[in-house]
Amino acid sequence: MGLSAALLGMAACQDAGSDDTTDSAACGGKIAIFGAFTGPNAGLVIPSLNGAKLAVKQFNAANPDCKVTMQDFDTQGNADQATPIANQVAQDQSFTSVIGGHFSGESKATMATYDAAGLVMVSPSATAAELTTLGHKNFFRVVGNDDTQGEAAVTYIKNVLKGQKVFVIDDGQTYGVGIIDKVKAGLGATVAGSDKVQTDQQNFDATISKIKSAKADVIAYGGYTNEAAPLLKQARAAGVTAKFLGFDGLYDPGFPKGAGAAADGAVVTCPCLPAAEAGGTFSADFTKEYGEAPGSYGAEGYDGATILLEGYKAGKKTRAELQEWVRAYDKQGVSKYLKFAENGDVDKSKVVIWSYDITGGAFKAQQEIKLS
Amino acid sequence: MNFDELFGHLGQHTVDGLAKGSIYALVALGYTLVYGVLKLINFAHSEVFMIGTFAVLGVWNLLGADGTQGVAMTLLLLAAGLLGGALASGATAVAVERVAYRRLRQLNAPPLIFLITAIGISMVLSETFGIWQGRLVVGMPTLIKQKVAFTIFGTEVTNTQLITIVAALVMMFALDQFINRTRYGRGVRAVAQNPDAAALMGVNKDRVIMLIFLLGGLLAGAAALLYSVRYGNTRFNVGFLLGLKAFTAAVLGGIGNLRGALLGGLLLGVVEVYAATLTQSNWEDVAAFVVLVVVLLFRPTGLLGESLGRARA
Amino acid sequence: MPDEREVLLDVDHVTLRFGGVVALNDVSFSLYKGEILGLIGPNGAGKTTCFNVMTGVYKPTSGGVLFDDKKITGKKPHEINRMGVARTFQNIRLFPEMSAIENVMVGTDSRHYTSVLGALFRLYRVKVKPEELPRVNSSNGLVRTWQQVARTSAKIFGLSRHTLEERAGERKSLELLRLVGIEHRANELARNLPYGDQRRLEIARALATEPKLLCLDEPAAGFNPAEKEQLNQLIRKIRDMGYTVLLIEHDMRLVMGVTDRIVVLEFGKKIAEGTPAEIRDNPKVIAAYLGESADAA
Amino acid sequence: MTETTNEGRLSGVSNFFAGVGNRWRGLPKWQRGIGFLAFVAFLYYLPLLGVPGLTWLRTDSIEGGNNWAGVLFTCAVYVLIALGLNVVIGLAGLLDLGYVGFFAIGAYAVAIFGSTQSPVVKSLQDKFDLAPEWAITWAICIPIAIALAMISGVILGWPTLRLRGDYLAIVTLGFGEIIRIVIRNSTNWSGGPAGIASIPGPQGAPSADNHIFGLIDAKPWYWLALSIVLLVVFLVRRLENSRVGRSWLAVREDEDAAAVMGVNPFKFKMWAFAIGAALGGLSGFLFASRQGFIEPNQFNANLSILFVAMVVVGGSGNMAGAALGAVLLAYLPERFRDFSEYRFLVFGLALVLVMLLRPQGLLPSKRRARELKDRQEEVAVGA
Repeated sequence: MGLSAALLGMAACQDAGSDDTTDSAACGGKIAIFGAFTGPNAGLVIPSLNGAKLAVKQFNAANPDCKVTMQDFDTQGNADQATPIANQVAQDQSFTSVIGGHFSGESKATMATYDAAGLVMVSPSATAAELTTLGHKNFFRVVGNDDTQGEAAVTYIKNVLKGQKVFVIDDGQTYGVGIIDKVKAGLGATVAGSDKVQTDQQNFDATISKIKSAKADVIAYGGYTNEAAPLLKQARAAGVTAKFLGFDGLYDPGFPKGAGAAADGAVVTCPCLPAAEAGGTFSADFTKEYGEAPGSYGAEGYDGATILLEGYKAGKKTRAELQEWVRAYDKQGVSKYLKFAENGDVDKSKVVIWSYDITGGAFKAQQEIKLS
Repeated sequence: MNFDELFGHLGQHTVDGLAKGSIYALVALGYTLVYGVLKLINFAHSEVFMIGTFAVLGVWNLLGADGTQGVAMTLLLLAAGLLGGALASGATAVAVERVAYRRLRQLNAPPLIFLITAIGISMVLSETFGIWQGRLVVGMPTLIKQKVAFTIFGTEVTNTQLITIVAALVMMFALDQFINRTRYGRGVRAVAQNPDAAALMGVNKDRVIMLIFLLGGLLAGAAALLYSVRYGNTRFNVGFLLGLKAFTAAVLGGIGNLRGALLGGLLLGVVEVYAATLTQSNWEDVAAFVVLVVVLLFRPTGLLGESLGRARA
Repeated sequence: MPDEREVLLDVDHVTLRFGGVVALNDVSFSLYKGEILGLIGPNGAGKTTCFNVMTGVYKPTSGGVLFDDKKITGKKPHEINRMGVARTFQNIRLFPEMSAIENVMVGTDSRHYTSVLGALFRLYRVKVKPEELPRVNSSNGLVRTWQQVARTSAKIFGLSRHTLEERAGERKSLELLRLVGIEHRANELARNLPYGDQRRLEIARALATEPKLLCLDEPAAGFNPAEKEQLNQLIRKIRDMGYTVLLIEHDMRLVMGVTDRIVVLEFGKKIAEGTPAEIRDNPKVIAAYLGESADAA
Repeated sequence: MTETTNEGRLSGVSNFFAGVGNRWRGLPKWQRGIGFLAFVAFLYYLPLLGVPGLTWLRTDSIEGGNNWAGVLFTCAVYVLIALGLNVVIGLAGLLDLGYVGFFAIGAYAVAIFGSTQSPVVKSLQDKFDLAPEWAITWAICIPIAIALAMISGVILGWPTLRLRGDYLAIVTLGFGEIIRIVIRNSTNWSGGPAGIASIPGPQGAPSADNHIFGLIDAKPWYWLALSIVLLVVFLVRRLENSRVGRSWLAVREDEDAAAVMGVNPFKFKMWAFAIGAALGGLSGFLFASRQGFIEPNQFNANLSILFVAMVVVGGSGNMAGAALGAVLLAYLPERFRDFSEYRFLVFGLALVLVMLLRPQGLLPSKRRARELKDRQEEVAVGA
């Protein structure tokens, strides 16, 4: 939906840089959450939104005297559409914290704006390693970044898949390139070949030929469903039997659906916790609330919201106070132990990465990958 | 630049390219037919193709295709898919002509207006499917298990590739014969050459225009079937890139020229596969457009020159 | 006698083939400064093709055309125009959506220097004579003040070349419209002009490019006798103004009446050349025209 | 039946416009001048819009915050684009479907040379041992952006302007895609798919200390863009009413006849292309400076098509029309954000309806409108 991006993209703004006018008497506040709640990759993000909503609902039920509201903003995962939202939220002083972005591009595009407005960002799923190196002090994420996921993938390929000849493919986008570069570096000489596909590509003959020529036994793919599903399907049809490893971008019910039987046996890694492993009653609550198990980043969305909610509970009201609160947070969450490093990344020792395999068109948690 | 890979399996890449190009060629025919007669780029044709793929999918789902059926059932599914796809695409193409273009033709609007209208129609169609079918890739049942049909000089030609190329050639030949040998075809050529004179000679221009939209749509439907068999996926915006390439192919071969569309489509497919092999797959579009520019520099009206009227040449 | 005069245009053994068809076959003739030369021949004899070769639309297969002792074959149409060749079209080709005066101004523009930068920034200033300064004549005080400012600034800084050229072009265009007799229609769109006026406008537009040679392609087509007489006068007037005229025309009375010499083409070949009186009695010409009229009958 | 009534209504609207237009032209020059100044003043006032009855124009979707000035900025940038494309399509009659390429070049010019995070600036810092805050100043990036866009316009135009209209369309479309893909695929100078952040504005790299051209308040940005638009309107008007404008029209109407009358068609087409490219580059430059972050996905082929639609819907050949088209196509989707998922369906439908009911565009240029009318008459006579 480039056109939509184009149309909506360039707007941004504020009217008056008025002072912080939050009512100092009442406890509570307003959270903005933004991400790709519609669009092709919404399947990856909706669980996180639902997780956050669940947290807010539970919080408000438990604390009737400390009302927190959360408003969601759809970006379709598009940097262009995230900026105008950032501008509105930044100048609406009733918003005192932000959950998001869910993708790396939209996070990168809006970071400076939120930073200028002093708003803290807690991201449940933006994983590009670069995000925490840009010098913005307001950005925190409750997931491991692509570097850690890349490392985990390398470990997994070496130890579990026992890949000797690995063929790496990315989709030429920020996310895919970042993670594949890390995998390539980690694997070194076992990388037998590589290719870059592009968004909306339909025919993968050339890529498949390259895979065949490389006699690969493992394919690692960094990217999203729209290209991965047809690629895998065509590769299997062409008789490629190499094991297929994807990353959290493919941890989306649409992927096995799009690839059909070809997806069976494919593995994806994700710095997100399987529902059953989540701490407390989260998984059960989530299932009760939405009628399905929390998919990708459900627990992370819940955690992100919880960090902020506890801040409100502790009487933090201004943007600055909440930012400090998040920086100092140090507590067990449902997805992992939550404590942030100086740059806003979750403490590396606390990062949790799991592998999931696809059988019969559904994801099944396989094992936790320990970072070596 | 991976020359070893390219020349090591040159035959393989060429066959891949030809199979890819066959689908471009079939879609390109739709552009070329309309352009040849109306001098109009029918930008909505990509959506005609897209609707064909969804029709094929719908028909298969209706008949319960799951990839495990026997030979007879497979043939039936293919036939039903062809029928469904061609009918849906043909009907869409004709409807687009009726709704969007006829009135503009009556107003004798300049070409730019047609272009914007076509873009609007194209948006309406693809957005409708985006809302209805979701924006994620939709898998289709695998009808024909891909197998190596035969091997020549170490080049493996798979059954689906063979079907695609042969079917495309057959349809191309049939269309060529239709345009050049039949009474209807004569009408098309007459209108293409000189619409006013043709009208004076008693050719019903509106009928002819309807006919070419229908023909283009039918071929797009056939392309949709081949696409579905070979790739087994579709999406609401599947037509955009493919349509763009098909149009490029039509211009490359000489727009308005049926054989040009074939040549352009095949050439484009091969160029893309070669380029993707030599470098990486995300350069193939650049290669396609660069070839287009270079060809137009030396042959400003495409490889075979334009003219539906003189398709015989 | 003709040899003493200066040759303006020299068509030298020009041959033009389209595929297998020979449109012009070894045609040669010369045109002298200040004369009116008629180019006649039956339909399809190659007259307009000959024009097209002279104005750069076609490139001859062999042979060449010299204009003012310079080779013009192979040059682009606009370059040939700048060298001093202007023409009208048999099937009128005005710019239909531009007004009459704008059409003529496109012609005057070919002698102007202002281009994009000049029009945009107008930095190239030219001193102007006092009588050419902008006038102060409005009764409205506000406008008057503005006019005064404009006049003072023109006095001090001069006017831009763009402005001067626009004015000169406008003035000259009006003069030419007056010459051809359609001054009163200056602001009408070309496409709305009556047929005869469109033909006249074409002549004005061609003259606006300040040609040394004016080529008229059947300017009298579709005219009634009175209009033809006017045209006759106009062509003479144009010649008297110092232009050389090459005239393609079907109407024998007009051609015989107005031209100094005539060249006759048939089937792409020159079959005769001479004064109107000589041509009238030339048996080949008579045969060609009789043949044609016999066909036509 | 409904169709006729719609048509009737629309032609009523157009009669209204025509009436207003005629009356306007009938006014004395000085009154028109004052009217124009008042309109300009209103445009400058627009971001503060609070007049009761007009506030529904604003696009505030949440309480307390708004992006009204931001939307206005978008509109202004789109108007700039439409003005540039109008020179190419409306005046010179060249169908350019790759205009986004120039937009991208302008945007990337300021990103690549002006951002401290761009690979090019970084390597320059390394090479010449400069401070990590060093980058080329915003103001110097302006001529760089315009010049780069213009040069690429000439490079594209040189071989392709000899082609006929429809071929030009596909070649330019390809050009736009090539620019985007090359930027996306090359990481060593363009930042690749990750894009480039920290693009400077008039006050330097984006930071919370930029009080005028900051990240949040868009009003100064809008005023800047509006001023540039007015300047461009003034300059393009100068071109229109000069030898150049006449030559463009002549070439558009009858290229061969124009050539025989001494107009060098190639030269003037090239100028149209270069001017269009320069304006595209300038608007891309503004867009990127305001945005602070750009990535290649923002510059895909759909955008080019949207640009052409702006010009054609508004009225090709007429600056006011093209500007109106740009404002509408930038503003309406923002105003009706609530349609969300259906927005582009509605947008497509609107495009089709406008074209079917009012093919000459909303504010047609006088010339174009007459041409269309006459053609209709021709058909009526022929039938």
